[in-house]
Amino acid sequence: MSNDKELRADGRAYDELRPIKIEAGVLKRADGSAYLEVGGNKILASVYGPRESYIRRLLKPNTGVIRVRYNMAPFSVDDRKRPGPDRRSTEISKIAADALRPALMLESFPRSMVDVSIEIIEAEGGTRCAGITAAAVALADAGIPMKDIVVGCAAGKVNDQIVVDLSEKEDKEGQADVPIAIMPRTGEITLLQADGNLTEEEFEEALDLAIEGCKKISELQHEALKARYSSE
Amino acid sequence: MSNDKELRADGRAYDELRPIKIEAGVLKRADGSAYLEVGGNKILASVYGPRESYIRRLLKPNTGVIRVRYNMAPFSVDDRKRPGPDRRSTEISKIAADALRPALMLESFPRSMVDVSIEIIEAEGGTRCAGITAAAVALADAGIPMKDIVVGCAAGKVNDQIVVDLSEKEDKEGQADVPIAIMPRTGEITLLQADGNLTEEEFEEALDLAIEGCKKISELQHEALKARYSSE
Amino acid sequence: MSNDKELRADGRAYDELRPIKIEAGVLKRADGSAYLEVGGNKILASVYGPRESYIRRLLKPNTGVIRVRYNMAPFSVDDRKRPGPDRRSTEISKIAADALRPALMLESFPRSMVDVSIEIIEAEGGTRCAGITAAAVALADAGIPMKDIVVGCAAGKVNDQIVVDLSEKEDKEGQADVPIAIMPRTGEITLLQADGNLTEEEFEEALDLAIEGCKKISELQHEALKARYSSE
Amino acid sequence: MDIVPEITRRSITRLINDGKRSDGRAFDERRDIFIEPNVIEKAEGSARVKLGDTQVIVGVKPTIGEPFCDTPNLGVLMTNCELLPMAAPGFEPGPPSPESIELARVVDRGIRESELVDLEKLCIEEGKKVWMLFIDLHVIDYDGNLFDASNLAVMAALMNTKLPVAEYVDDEVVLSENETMDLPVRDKLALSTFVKIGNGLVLDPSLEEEEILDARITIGVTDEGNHICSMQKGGEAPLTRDEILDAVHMAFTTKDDLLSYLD
Amino acid sequence: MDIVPEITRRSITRLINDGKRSDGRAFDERRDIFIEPNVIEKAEGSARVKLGDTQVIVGVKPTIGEPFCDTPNLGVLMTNCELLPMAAPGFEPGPPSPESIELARVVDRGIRESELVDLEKLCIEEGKKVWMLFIDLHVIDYDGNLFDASNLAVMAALMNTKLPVAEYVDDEVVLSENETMDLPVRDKLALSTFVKIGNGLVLDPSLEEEEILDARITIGVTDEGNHICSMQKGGEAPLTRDEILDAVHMAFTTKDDLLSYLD
Amino acid sequence: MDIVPEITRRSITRLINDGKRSDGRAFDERRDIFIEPNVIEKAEGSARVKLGDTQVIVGVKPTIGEPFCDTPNLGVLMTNCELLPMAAPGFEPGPPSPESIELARVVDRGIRESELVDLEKLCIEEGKKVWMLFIDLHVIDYDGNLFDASNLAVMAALMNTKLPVAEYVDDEVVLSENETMDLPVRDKLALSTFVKIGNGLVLDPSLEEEEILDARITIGVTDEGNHICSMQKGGEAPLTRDEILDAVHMAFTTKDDLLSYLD
Repeated sequence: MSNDKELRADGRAYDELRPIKIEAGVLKRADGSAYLEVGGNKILASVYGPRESYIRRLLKPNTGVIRVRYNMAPFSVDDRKRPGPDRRSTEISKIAADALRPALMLESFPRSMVDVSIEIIEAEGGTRCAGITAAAVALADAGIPMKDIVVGCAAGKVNDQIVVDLSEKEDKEGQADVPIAIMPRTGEITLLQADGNLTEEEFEEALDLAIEGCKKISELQHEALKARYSSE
Repeated sequence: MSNDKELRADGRAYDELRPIKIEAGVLKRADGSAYLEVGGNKILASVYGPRESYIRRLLKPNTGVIRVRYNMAPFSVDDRKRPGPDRRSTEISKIAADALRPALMLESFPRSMVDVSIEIIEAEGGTRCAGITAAAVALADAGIPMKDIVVGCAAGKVNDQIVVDLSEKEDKEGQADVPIAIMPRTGEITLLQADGNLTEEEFEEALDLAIEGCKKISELQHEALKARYSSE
Repeated sequence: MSNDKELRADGRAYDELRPIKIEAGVLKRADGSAYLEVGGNKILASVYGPRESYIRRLLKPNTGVIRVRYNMAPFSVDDRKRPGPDRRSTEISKIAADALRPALMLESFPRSMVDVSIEIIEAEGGTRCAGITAAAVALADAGIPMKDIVVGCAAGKVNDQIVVDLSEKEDKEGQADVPIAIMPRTGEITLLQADGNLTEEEFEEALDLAIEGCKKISELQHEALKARYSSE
Repeated sequence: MDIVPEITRRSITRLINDGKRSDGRAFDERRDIFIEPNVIEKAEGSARVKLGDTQVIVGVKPTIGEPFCDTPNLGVLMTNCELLPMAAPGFEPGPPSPESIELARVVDRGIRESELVDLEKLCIEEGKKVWMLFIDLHVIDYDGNLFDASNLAVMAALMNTKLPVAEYVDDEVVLSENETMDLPVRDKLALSTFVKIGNGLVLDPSLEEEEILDARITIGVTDEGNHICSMQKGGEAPLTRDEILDAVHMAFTTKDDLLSYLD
Repeated sequence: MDIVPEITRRSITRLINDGKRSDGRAFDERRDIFIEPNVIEKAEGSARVKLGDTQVIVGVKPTIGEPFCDTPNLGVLMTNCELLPMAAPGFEPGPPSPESIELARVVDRGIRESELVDLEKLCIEEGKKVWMLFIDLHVIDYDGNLFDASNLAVMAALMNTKLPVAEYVDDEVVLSENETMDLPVRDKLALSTFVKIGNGLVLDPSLEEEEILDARITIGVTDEGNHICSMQKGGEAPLTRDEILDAVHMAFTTKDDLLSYLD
Repeated sequence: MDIVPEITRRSITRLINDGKRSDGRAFDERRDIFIEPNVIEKAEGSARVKLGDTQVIVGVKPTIGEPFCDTPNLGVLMTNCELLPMAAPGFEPGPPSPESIELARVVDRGIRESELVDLEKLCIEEGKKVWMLFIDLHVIDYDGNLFDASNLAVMAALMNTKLPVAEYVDDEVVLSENETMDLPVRDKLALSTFVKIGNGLVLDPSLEEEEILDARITIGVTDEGNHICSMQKGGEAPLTRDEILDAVHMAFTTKDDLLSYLD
């Protein structure tokens, strides 16, 4: 079925990712940081911690916790976005924390907090997956103990075709979007959403395509971290 | 003077209450709860506590405290109400706490809090009195030690007549409204407001009529609690 | 250069202050207070402390801290101002605290707070300087240990002339405004802002004129405090 | 609020049970009243009131807006209250406390229910434009009984409020530059607050009395109308029917004296 | 949320690993469902739903507004959710929590992506006026699985929603006083939530199960369309590809039974 | 902010009293400056600035709105600043802190008082429609001296801002789809921040220096105008008259070098 797929509006094949660039260690103050570009997206991620927090009710006696703040810059989209959290960013912050958490080994840091910021400097479709991908690199850059480096990618349906890594235009005009994140070593899924219109079979196809996309991006994460270590 | 009073717009006599239905123990999670319908009002009340609270400044070293939250559902009124507290509900929450407090025996619960919620699911005039009535049943259902079960009812002036338990229409078109709450055993008054236009004599008449109304409703509270205990 | 200056729109000479009235100890509850009128400005200042505060993160282990709240009454300006802090008042509160702090000797009050309120009852140009002047009197009235009584005054450029203590009209139509505060004993400057358009020479002239203005107002502060002590 | 030593509570209560108040006043006697009208030049109406050492400033600012759908020919009054941090050690900056909201709403209900302002005369063009008045209550020194002090200040401010004469011409409101009209105030409201301490009901509680009150009752009575138009009970203790009727009666008998300060 | 004794966690997990649930249900079995439509007379649409002891009330209120620039011929739906303090000991009053926002957005996405409301029929005059519907979700008793309970209540409320017939005449909207139209609902959405505990994936988690969940997955499937239209994973543990596909399959097989409650 | 070991404070102060800075710079020497213009394709103007390791991104987004009543023929600038939690361990999410508001207002006053943007050219139709520009300052790495870094980024962003050509036709604004105009920037502002440590006044403080500053002074000087147009003192210590005049003088002498980075 996927043998005779057509090229997409931007010339990509159905299973072709947009160009990606990842750089680790781009900020001075943060304990860890990363910069990621994919298509027209420009994303910064930072990590502070594990550290104490004055928000005691968030802490846990037997493990460290992760807090994620996903935020879009006012100038990151066509119509200026009002600063501060909205309902969308609150939801994404919550599921991004769930997506990153399974890879972290925070048991040795009880009553401490790892603060992750995902800052969307410019948005062009797929910011939540790209943000999680960047945040995972920043977590590694910060030296947080992890069993894997989480990576995110979406697949979806555009013009009745299942394709990977939707652009902003494809996301807007397409029929479905399935953003996921995985732990690439085991292939286990840590983030999964879907919206649109998919048959059971189409969903399975999309899921597998997104997993493949994640695996490709995972390699770029590791290269960015290698470059960071070798530059030190 | 009250011998030749006319029937009201909805056919009630001057001293006739709207139909009332009270049920205790309607929620699973809450420590105590009650559901009340009077006229077109639909009201839920719940109680949690006595329990600890992280809002330390509200607690007292020598007694338990009560906190009341009166809230109207967005769909409870003709024009959708914006969610969250407004000035009116903040004031009613405050005076409802004052109205319920005198009956509570919280001396054995220092540094603890009793949380009462009054949720107006549908509003049709007289929600504060009905809410207090429901909350008192929920407090009893929660087993909070009380010397009496507070009960609320309003009287007012409509078409120059003093009448009990104003409907929404009477409240809007009427000349005065006097909502009260009492502890029925002693007849002492724990809530009193008035607005409108009353002579000294009319006020006295309204006060007495409201007290009579309270006493009738008090019986229904006790029946509801009896039904609750026997069903257990 | 300043010998042949013209009289200003309100008839004042370039170095002439508006009429000022200062009174210390005007409120009962506050630990210290002052009332100040200058031109059409009417300003109240109050002081509470040094005292404990539940906002622990503001306190310091080795010294007392000062917190200032500058606020304009809704009715203090031509178009009603919405109650509550805005960006302008937040900034003025911050720099007013910096302006008053150097004179305070709070080392003997660790982990305590001095709360200063500057309430603009009516505004007619130069409220930040006048507010600081009033607050310093209130601090003295409260008996806070101080090495000096801070005093504020502005100078500016109007019709190409450097003048002292701009009125509201001059501030609006003028070319520059330089509000300052000093510790009069040493002449050191604790507040300095500027906006408008000044050459290096004009700035120096304005600075010196504002310093002179401060010194004149300083005398009135001392008189107000003397009157307060003698009345006790 | 503040914690009062038990000994103060006892001594004040004992005095009241003996028919005396700690400051020597009779049960139905108010503290000294001082009213300074027109204190804010930039406000269209204003007053400062001292009731004992309690001080309140009120400013009235008008604006032009659209009437509510269900009252197209009536002007609008909005009452707002700030318990300034300067007024008492326990008043914190921030969003209005329940106490501040209750105060504003009780004062507001008094004005509204007494219909003392003729809102029809604040209509500029029916269904289009009306005067909207912001009544801002600024509490600067809290020494007890904010209700009565605030109401007095609002009365005084409304009585000296002047609005520019407004005309509706070609779908726009034109304001006269020199002609003004007095705010149409056609009645006055006397607000009287009593607290119950021990066996006594005392008028115009001082701070000391408020800090130990069992119950509080505030009663609004109109001057011309001679009617009760608002009432509010507060405090954690109940009141008997007869205590309430006594308070109501005292509100009527002390009304004229109170309102004489507004002449 | 609440802390669950380790012993409860172990016993529930052991049961599930043995193919059993603590309340005796099959893995793909829901709790009792009770739907009461039209519970709020003042709302244009409403329903109360009990799913086990979880209770949700939904009210639908319409208003007339301007369409968004990019969809000038479509009505607007807005979904809001209140996790009322009465519903659970840990629900605090205040601004909506992330949990409450997630719930509202997942329910909202289901309605929106399934296109079950024909938004074109909510257009009164293209580019000028459209119906805007507030769908308010009131959670009153939280005993597990708010997603499915809320979606059911929204479905039931939308299906009984009636709007006044609206006409656009001379730049104004005129509402008929007696004629109404049914909300154009052209499909239904089945929302199915599973949690993973131990080795098992169970449908419609009870509170007890939710409190110890490793991972959660919610799947929205349309009735007519027979399509997946929304999905949301939650929880701090991952899911395998096969677990997800199993859950999706169960969402399809249990759909008809769930939606039969809406007939 | 952070607490600095007393020993660091002493050693930095001792160095400065000896005429040296810990990073070897001269007292009137800035750190390395790097400006990357046009970093955000979706913004009409943008720049990223590194000043030492301090990093700021600025984006300019225009919208069309109504002018203020008292300036019917002038466009509007609005400056907003976010001290992002990523920029420093002490920056918390939430409403803007006083520090963030001060930064935004000082930068804003510089632009406004220097009149470097010709606001009249942002008028589309007098009294009806004007361009409103949001200038959003995003602080992503805080290593000292946010004032000067932010101002540089704003200058660079304004200088590359392009607006669509706008016409006012039949009561509506029509935007050209391909024609743009440069934002009318007619001057440049050099903002110079000094801190006093010990006996010295040093330009462009590093984080280390800011953490132990006694007093801070920021001075804005226009390029063409060669005028002082803004000034802001900070910090808990006073400055003498002569220190201020020295700082002002240094602001003039170092201006050209600073502004050369904008060419």
